[in-house]
Amino acid sequence: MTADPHSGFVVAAYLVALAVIAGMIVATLADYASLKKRLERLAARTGRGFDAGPK
Amino acid sequence: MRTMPNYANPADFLRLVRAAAPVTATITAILFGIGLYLALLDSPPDYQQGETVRIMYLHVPSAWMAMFVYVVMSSAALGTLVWRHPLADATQKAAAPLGAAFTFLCLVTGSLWGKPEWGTWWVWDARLTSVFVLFLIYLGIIALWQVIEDPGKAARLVAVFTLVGAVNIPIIKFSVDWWNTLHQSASVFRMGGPTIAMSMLWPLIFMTFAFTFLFLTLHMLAIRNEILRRRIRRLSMLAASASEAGIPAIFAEPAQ
Amino acid sequence: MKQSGVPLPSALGALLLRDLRIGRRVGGAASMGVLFFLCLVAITPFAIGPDLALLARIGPAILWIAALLATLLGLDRLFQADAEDGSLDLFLMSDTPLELIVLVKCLAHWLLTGLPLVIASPFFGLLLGLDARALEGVAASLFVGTPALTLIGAIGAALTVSLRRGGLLLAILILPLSIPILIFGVAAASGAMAFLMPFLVLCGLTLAALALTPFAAALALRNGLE
Amino acid sequence: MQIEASALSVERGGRVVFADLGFRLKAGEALRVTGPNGAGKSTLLKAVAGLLPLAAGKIEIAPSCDVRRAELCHYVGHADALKPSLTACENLAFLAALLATGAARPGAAAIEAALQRLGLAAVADLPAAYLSAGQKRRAALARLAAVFRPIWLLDEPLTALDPPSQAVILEIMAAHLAAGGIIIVATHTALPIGTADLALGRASGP
Repeated sequence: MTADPHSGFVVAAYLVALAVIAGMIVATLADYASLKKRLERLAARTGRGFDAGPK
Repeated sequence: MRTMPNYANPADFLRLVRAAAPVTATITAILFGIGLYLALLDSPPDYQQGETVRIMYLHVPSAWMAMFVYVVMSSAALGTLVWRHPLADATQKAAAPLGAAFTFLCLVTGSLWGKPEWGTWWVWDARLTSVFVLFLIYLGIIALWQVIEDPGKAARLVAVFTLVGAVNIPIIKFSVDWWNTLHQSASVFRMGGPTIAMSMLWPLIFMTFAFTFLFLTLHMLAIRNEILRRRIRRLSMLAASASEAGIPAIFAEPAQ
Repeated sequence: MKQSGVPLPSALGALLLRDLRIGRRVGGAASMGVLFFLCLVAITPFAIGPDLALLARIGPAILWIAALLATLLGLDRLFQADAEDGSLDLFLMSDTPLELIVLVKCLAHWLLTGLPLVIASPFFGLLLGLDARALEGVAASLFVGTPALTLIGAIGAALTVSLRRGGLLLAILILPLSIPILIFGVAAASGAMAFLMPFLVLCGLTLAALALTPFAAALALRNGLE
Repeated sequence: MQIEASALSVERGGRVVFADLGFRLKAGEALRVTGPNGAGKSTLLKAVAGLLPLAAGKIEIAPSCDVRRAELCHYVGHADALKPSLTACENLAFLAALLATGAARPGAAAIEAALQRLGLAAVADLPAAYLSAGQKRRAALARLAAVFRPIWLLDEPLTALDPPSQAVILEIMAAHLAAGGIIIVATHTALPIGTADLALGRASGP
């Protein structure tokens, strides 16, 4: 990448893209983790084993 | 004898996700690897815009995803209204935040791409403005999801709004274009121009597929989250009514 | 709440905690104010045209009017929700003065609606082509002005608590009262040289609202009981 | 502790709900207010709670103290004062903090004990929206156990409750009376605890 005066904008664009995509991935996985935890706590309380899905 | 897996049934769908998610995730990674390599290293800078054309490889795919996700959401909305299937509800709700994220990415990359030429971060260019209105519609849909407690009712109401939105998007697109030409704004900015050199086409194709597979993977995982969220809500209500009736909640619960 | 025997927060602390919690949970309207603010700002260029030079000149006014409407139209449920489920009666029976309860509810509303507006205004200002200095002016004036809007709006909310469609009436009642705040707010936001004078007057208005409106709102609530 | 109302009359919306009403309750005594719907049972309770202005007459508490009458009373009306998105525990914790008087700030333990007493321990951390009508009613009544106030004003506390829950409520009421408290309860059902009766007929029109 030649030292184009505007290459700063390219870098910024790719950083934003990385942030947004990483944000989406992390949010989805974190949501899954908390849901699984709540589900296990609830399933334990209602006395019913429950397959909360993989991972 | 295991019956044909009926992916409309949430339990079967969870098994599908457990199998398919890793596969699509690796495909996404591979596509991103190739796409980024082509986009950043292996393609020439544009003779006019120079390096900033590389932002196109993010901007155009995310614009395409913004529309694609809305189409997915609209078809899920039809699924909700016509077949009233909880999986369609989950599909619809899972798609909204992802669509909003892609639209936001499209707007930001568009602004970054135009900044060198416009001198400001935002210009009411016809296409960017239409994407901006689409972003407002996405935010409205997410807000509507958050306000209605009962998941079934929420899904049906949001489905109606999504379809109404779908009908209005072309109208908005047309009127924004006309509005833009009416007030012939100072800088008419051509987004990427009609003809793209072959060498620029390949990175664009790979990046677009990479984005699409990223969405498919995240969408599956998000649908699974919605299924679990609904199950938690139902179990909580069962727990409440069970203790009301004074009997411990040990009865089997159909895996609906 | 699972603290071990530690006494609960004071009534006002508990009220603030409760309102913030309700606002953020499903069904809460925390992000509505910002979205309404964004929509108002977004539609203006469609009416005026995409010319950034023109938009930049009237940008502060657009942002202020949008903030004013977003705040007022978000206030009608401030007391109505409590009146409907019976909490309002209990507010009156608490040893904590009603005026302080009104103040805490306004603080909770401002944290959920006003503050996000202030944080978002610089970004939305970009849509109107505002330069950095104008963005600062708008953010500063909104930061000082929106509390006054919430406080004065609370009087309207208290007056219309028992009405079915109180939302619009609240705006009709309170818009005239918020004209001074609007005048000095926009003046501070767009004033190139004279930023300080309107800004200080705006601070004065807000402090006056802080001191007086709780009494008016509490009076309205007490007299509105049926 | 004694509360006395004399020549009481209250108007709502220009209509005289009841006029020239009087009663006197000493510590440990209860008053059952009966009468057809619209006879003013709720209005009387609200008037005693200080939520409604009195058209005529007065309500006095002896020994007189500078605390507002409202701060000495618990009022449980038809509405449960529960926020659907908050859990039963969060709702009660807020109401306890709101209604606690003087230095006696109830701790989290008192909240759990109150929920336990009303049989709501299992659903304490579920959103109130998921609770049944009976559970919501018990959650509303739980504030009686969580925070002490001498005078209880209960508007049909036993409706929507099943017999075992009604027994718990009556137990709590009896305990309050035994501890020297005063209860005014509007209800249609007979109460096993000894109460004076006050029948509100159709008020003679203005």
